[in-house]
Amino acid sequence: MGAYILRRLLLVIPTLIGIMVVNFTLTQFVPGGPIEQVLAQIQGEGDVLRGITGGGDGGQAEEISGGGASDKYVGARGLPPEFIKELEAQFGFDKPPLERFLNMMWNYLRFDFGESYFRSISVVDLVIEKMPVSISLGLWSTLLAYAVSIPLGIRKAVRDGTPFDTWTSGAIIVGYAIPGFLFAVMLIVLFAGGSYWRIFPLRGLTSDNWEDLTLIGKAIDYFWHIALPVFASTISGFATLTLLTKNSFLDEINKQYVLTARAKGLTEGRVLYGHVFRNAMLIVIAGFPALFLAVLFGGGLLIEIIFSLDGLGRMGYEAALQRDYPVVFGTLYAFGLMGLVIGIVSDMMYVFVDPRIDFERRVG
Amino acid sequence: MTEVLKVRDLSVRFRQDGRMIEAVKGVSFVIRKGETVALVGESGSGKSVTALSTVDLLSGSATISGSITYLGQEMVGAPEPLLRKVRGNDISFIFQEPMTSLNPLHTLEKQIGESLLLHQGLSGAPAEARMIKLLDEVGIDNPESRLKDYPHQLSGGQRQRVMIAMALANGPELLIADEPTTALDVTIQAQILELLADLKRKEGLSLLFISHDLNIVRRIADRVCVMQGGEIVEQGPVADIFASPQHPYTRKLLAAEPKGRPDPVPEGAEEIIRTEGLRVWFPIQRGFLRRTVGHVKAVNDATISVRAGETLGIVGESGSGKTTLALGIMRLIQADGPVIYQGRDISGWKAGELRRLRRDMQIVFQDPFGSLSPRMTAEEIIAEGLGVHGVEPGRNRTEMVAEIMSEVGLDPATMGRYPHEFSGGQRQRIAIARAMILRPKVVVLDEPTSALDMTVQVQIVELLRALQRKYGLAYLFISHDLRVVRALSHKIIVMRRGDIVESGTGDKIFERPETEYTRELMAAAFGG
Amino acid sequence: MRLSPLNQRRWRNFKANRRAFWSLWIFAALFGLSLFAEVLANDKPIVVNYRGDLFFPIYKFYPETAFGGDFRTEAIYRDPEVQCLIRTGGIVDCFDDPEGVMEDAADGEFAGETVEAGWMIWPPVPYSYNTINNVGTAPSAPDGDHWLGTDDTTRDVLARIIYGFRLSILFAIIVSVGASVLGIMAGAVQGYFGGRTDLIFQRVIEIWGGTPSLYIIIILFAILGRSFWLLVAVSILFGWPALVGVVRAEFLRARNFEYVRAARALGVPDRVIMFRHILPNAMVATVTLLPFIVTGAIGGLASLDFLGFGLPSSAPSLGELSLQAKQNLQAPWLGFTAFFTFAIMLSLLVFIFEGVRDAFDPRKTFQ
Amino acid sequence: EEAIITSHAITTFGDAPKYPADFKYLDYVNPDAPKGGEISEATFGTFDSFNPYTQKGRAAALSNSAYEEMMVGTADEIGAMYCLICETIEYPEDKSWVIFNMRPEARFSDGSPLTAADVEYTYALFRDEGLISFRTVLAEYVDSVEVLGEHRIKYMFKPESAARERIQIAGGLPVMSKAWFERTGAKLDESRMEPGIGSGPYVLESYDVNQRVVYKRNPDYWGKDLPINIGQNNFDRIRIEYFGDATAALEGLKAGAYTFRNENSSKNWATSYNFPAVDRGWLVKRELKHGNIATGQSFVMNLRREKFQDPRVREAIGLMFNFEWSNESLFYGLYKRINSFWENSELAPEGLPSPEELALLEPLRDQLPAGVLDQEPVMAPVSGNRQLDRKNLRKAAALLEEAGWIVGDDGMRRNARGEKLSIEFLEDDPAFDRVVNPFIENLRALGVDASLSRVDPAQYTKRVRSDSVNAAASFDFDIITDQFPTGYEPGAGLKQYFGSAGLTDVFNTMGLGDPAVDALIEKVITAQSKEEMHVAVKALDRVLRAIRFWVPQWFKDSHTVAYYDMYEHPDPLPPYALGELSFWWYNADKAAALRAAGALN
Ligand SMILES: Nc1ncnc2c1ncn2[C@@H]1O[C@H](COP(=O)(O)OP(=O)(O)OP(=O)(O)O)[C@@H](O)[C@H]1O
Ligand SMILES: Nc1ncnc2c1ncn2[C@@H]1O[C@H](COP(=O)(O)OP(=O)(O)OP(=O)(O)O)[C@@H](O)[C@H]1O
Ligand SMILES: [Mg+2]
Ligand SMILES: [Mg+2]
Repeated sequence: MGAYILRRLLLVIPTLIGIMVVNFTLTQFVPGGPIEQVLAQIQGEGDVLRGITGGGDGGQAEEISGGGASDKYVGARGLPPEFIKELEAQFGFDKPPLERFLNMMWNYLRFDFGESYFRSISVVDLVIEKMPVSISLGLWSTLLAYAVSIPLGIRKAVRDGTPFDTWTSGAIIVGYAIPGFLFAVMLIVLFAGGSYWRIFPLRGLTSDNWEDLTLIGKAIDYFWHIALPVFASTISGFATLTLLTKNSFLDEINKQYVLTARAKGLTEGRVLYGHVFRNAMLIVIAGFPALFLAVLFGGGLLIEIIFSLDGLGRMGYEAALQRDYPVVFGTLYAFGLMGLVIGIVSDMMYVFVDPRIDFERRVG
Repeated sequence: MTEVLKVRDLSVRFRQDGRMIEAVKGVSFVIRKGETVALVGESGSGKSVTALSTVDLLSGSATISGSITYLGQEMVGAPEPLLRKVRGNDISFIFQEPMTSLNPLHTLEKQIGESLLLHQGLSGAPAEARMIKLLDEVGIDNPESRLKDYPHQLSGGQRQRVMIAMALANGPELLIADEPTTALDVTIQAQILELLADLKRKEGLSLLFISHDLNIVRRIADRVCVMQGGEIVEQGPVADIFASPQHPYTRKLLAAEPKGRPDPVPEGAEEIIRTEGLRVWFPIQRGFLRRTVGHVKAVNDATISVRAGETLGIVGESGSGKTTLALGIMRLIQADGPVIYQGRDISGWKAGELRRLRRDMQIVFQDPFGSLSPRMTAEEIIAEGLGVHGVEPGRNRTEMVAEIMSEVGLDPATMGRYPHEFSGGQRQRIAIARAMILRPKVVVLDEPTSALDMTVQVQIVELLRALQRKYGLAYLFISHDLRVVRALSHKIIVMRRGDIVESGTGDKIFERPETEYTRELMAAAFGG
Repeated sequence: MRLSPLNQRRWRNFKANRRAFWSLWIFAALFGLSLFAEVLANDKPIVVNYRGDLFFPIYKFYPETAFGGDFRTEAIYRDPEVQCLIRTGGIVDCFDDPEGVMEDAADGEFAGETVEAGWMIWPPVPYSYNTINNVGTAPSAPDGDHWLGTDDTTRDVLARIIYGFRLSILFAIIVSVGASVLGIMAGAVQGYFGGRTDLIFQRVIEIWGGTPSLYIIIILFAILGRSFWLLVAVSILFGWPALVGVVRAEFLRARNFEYVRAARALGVPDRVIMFRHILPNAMVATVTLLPFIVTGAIGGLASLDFLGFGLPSSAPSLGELSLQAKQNLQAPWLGFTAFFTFAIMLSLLVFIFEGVRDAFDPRKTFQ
Repeated sequence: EEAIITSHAITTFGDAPKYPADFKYLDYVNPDAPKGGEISEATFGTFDSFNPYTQKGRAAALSNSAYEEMMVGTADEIGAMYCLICETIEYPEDKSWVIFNMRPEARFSDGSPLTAADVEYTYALFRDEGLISFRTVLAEYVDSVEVLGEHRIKYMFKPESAARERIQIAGGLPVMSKAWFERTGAKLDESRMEPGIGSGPYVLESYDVNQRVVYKRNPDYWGKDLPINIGQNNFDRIRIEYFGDATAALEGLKAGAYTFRNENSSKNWATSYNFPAVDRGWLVKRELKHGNIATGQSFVMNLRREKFQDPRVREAIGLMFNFEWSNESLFYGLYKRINSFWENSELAPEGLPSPEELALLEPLRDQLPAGVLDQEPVMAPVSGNRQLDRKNLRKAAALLEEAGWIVGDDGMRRNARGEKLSIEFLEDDPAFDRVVNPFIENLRALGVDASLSRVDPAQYTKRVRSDSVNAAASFDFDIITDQFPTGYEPGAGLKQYFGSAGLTDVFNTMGLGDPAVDALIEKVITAQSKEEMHVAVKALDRVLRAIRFWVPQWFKDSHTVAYYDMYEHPDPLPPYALGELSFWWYNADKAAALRAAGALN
């Protein structure tokens, strides 16, 4: 086992390189690059999230200007070709791709992820800046999903076929069927807007007076803020997890060893949680790290936008569309690494859950 | 004397694929305090079902009618809390199939400790001490080192003993033991029976004892109920029943005994399989990283040889490595050392090459339940090999399945059932049928008759002999039941702690055992 | 083809779960109906009788000139002018005052001459998914003409749902069958064989998983153009790893089971062991997740539409509908329609697969 | 010795500025406007910088408000700039240089005096590290800068630059504190979270990243009593709230999270203002007319493509866009049609060409499209209220037949070579889908194989600009939506937008290279007086419209604002600005009433 772990850890390196090679190659073919994005920005466009945030209908954009005085002049002047050359140099595109790639990998090996093309901030700082939102959303929604789904799933398995089973199925299906972003918007309109109840805040993770609050006050304030986003991002998560739990339990619940446990006089709860649980939960438990990672880094885009939260989902999507390659590659590398390690952890988890499992080759 | 358990007019019906199956029909009996009642009868006659229904442990597809009272309390339809109080504490259970009855993901410590904690509130060091004592009592070597083991690391007999230890942990009023000694060698068997007798004497333990081993029944039971086809056809004091059986079935049962000796091996029969110094060591792994800290030397240097038409009996104490040796020969686990099959060393062969051999090499596993795919019907299971290795020309699968099923004494009408819808003995026969339908050249039979009543045992032994005679099959026959071994084996090896301590012809081993160990074994089996 | 006795037993079990059984029928009926979307909802009549000749505009192209009009482009059957031409057998006055002429000609005579009255048989929903309507302001609320209202481009929501249902279901079924087959096979092979196969395969999946699908989509769209099949391919390519993890875990566990060893001892080939012995027992995850993979595929298409990387916006997509719902909270019928479509579809699928699970569960019994 | 002009203001054509040197206050302000209160607005997205003068990072809203320029314009006059930091300017007739005589009392917000050295330093900053737009302009116009005294600075201009705008360009440069830059080591081309020091009326009070920025009025603002500032900068605080999502932002208004909203969605304007605060009269919803030139937003056809070279094809396509229907069905009737590139201004021509215009047009007679000389300017086609207008359809069909695009057996049009008439609309903004799709349906009814492709912004930009590496990939589109912001005093920019010199330029979207247009642009640029320029612009507009390379879209001629009923504004408003942050003011009594009613928290 030790050898296996070591082997897996060593394999992380070629895998990471593989990921980077594939992605780097891909980006060579993506139409439009950072230079185009700069040009679009200079023309007052290039807000890549515009399509999602909604808003104006092309009548006339009448927003408060970001402040940059660019619109004043550029409308009337052009972009000299030298400028584009200069940009290319700035982004390093004047060098051949292979050299760029090797440079990048060398830097990454030393965990130097460089700076965003569009912001004077290092990729690491950028990610750290977005972490609180993502962790809050990811952690609490995962926990909430598990905390509700597992007991519910078990109960449904025990009461398979009863009205309870039917109506809870209905409820979670409804939860799953509501498009998450629609639900989020509805929550805002109902509970945070000015038309119905103003119970929850519209945006953000904390209140203005966060600094002045007591510890308990801070906790309350924090949960008050994330209640709606977490709820909105979890609502669809109950369904799969609950049904997975239920079905895994149904499969185990009639096995002989359960009979043994019953014959010992254990309470139903002990039988279910003490005996069946571990047998049934291999998939569910083992899936936890991966799920958490997914929620953390992928799931949040729309929720983040709707609740005006600034997290990794939004950053990642924006970076991808802006062709902000240092951010794209940097996060890919960092999260790729994390994902690989988590992959190993989750495999170890299998063994922990079920000691019979091993990863060796099987012969006939 | 108080009536501990009183069963009146018990009927159990199963719903199976839309039909109703009446497994138990109007059974009535009584167990008084300190009394041992034995349930004997043909395989599939409803013994296990009757036992399970006492504390309502049957699956959802069963409907129970009649009345079962424990110390005057009605158990049929009793509320769950009452049942829970009674289960494990007052009435405890030893299930027929120990292999599948332990939670595969809990260590022994956890499984036994749980009962202790639940009904006695025992935990920590006292609990551990008690566990070690229990395991020791049921004859497990080195109980301290075994506590952290998982069930899959134990041999069949060891698992059965863990079951027994678990059932005895709380000093129950009534013990329901469903074939508790099938996987145990005679010495351990004697030790267990002694333990039970002791409990009965000292603590007034009542016992519902289900067994097909009439010798044991005669030894320990006060009264006997004989079941056939879901009914109790006869019951009464042991002595009476054994002395003057009334019912024809009882008579038949008592008369049945595997007899005779194997046919002599034809001259010049070719050697089918041979091993030289075969070795199987299991690593002992500890800690999260699962470092290997030592080895369980399950098989050490085993050299055997079997010719066509010959039966090699393998006997030895429980946990001595019989199953492991068999699996090693079959190349089903990693083993070191050459395995020569018809002159070819197959130890280095790839899976694909081996597969072609499999048609000729079959095995009947010790744990029949575990070895049957739960989601396949009996028909599919039995016919599977046909699908792989081809049907005999001109015959159809279902026909062949039906034929072999009746040969092993199963009703072909039940071929549409899933494994869990059979009784223990029936499952064992499915496993035998599955191996035999292929007409292999060599068959490993790992305790193939442990769950079979005498009449069926006789039938199976006859069948095996007939096949051997007809097709020149070679058998590796593993059993604790020395009578059957005797009846079938040409040669016998005796194993102990991974080593072959003695080998020779059947006559030699049975009549002139050389080692002390073998002598003890024989004494325990035939002496009592 | 005869079902094997086991499969017959499974089918009986499935039928015994009434909810699943009915869900299957309803689903099949809905899907079957949606296959005829063109006849259910279309802005062309099913049959036209013009001057005694029969025309079938849904299946065939007819220029307006075929009905006495003046355009050689396809007749716009919803235009009053064209309707007038057809109903009156091609009276030229139709161009000036179609309503008036039709009214006038209703009695079979117009300007003293008998009219060769024609007729049209319209589909129950006389709009197609891309028909632009004149409804005042869009989105317009449900009314007698538009039973589920119109969307923010004045297209009939019901028509879009009918077409969208078909599109989504087809998409989802192809994608989930493709992705599941791939995913299950990959997971099974990895879990069953373990060792180097597992190590290498896993790395490949990890590398694949680290590839941003967005870029692939952008690249492929740029090269090949947006199309249904491209999205199908992309969705399968990115969808299959979802199942690999769980299937692999189940196989890793199940390969240690005694019955697998027994099958091996029988000489059953690996692939049969994998798919006949292990898979049915390791099917929990698959069967549970399948309805979600199916709806997930629809949802995935929806979010691609949402982000602007999905089907063209004229295509009838449920994703586009929910996006519109979000942007038009004042038009709740959009949201409700999207939601109910999703909910019904998902419920049916979940119930069906519950039945499938039951059918494969040997211990399941029915009262 | 040339005549040196000394003035308090500058106008493009040397006309007298509207306000004389001794004006008391601007006409459109309320000189007695009370100071105080807070105004708050919402904006989208996030911010991560307080340096608005770099492409890197997203500057916080109004982060340039701390800085002042030497001269400022007003909201009721075009082309005039008045001294703010300077007291007077001196310049020769030919505008080859300018001297700013700065006010000695000018101070930065930290109290330090604002001197010529700061101006010079800022100039150098912008020249070397400034945004590309600044750098280009400065390099084109300014030759050198010379400090003449502590409060006196001189810009020398390059002789080849356009004289008309030179002084405005120098005067429009913000002024920053040299001392601050030197102290902090900050760079102009890097984003930073520190606001820096300016001399403006507002300073940053606080911010909460990605949630809000708050500016407060600097009570010690040096210029608060200057005539040009009288009645301006009335609010004590300006708060900008950030939202990620449009719906959430609107909810913010409803909940009173901010108090002033300039609505940019016609749908919201028509349907969403029916919430409690409106019903109770707490929130005022108002349309205020403005005089801004329309943006020239339009579908633009790529003339580089062969199929669009035939004006009949272009006209036919234009006929199929039904603005009237779109406006009614999709925009709730809020928009007006654009007809001219100078729509909503006096620069848009009307009727037949005037003699002055004819004078410019006649010499180009041969090169002009038909009808420019003797017809009214081309107007966008009008459709009936049915989405697909049969009349226009018939007309368009006829045009296409004439152009050789004949309907085949499948209802699609093909040319003699059998090629389909395929048109791809390229968009990157989903908001346009609902407009384009009906247009496409109409085109398809016409037998044109039209389709819509939506791509992501970077790809969009790539496809609509020239590609130096792969010429074939340059301007790879049929029709896109673009804007032509022309301005009241159009200058060299016209060349970029419409001139053949700008053929490879992103701004010359349609790839227009037309000698007549070039000639007229020259006339506009070199016009010596406002009148002359107006005539030239009108003539140019007629020609551009007659080429029909665009299908003009729509514009809104009013501000649609909603605000809590505690703000007041001068009536009438000046034409060129809404000015809610500067010359609107706060009514404390109304605010108190609102607060008492619970409308605000
Ligand atoms: N779940 C079930 N569904 C249908 N039939 C069943 C089920 N369980 C048991 N049976 C049938 O009930 C009968 C009695 O089974 P039981 O297990 O009690 O037999 P048994 O007497 O214990 O036999 P053995 O000695 O072989 O263990 C058998 O014929 C068996 O096939
Ligand atoms: N997977 C395993 N890991 C570790 N130890 C094992 C494993 N399998 C078996 N053993 C040990 O190997 C020894 C031999 O086991 P085996 O199953 O061969 O015994 P057996 O002779 O068949 O006994 P029984 O008669 O009880 O079935 C036992 O002590 C058992 O605990
Ligand atoms: Mg039994
Ligand atoms: Mg064994």
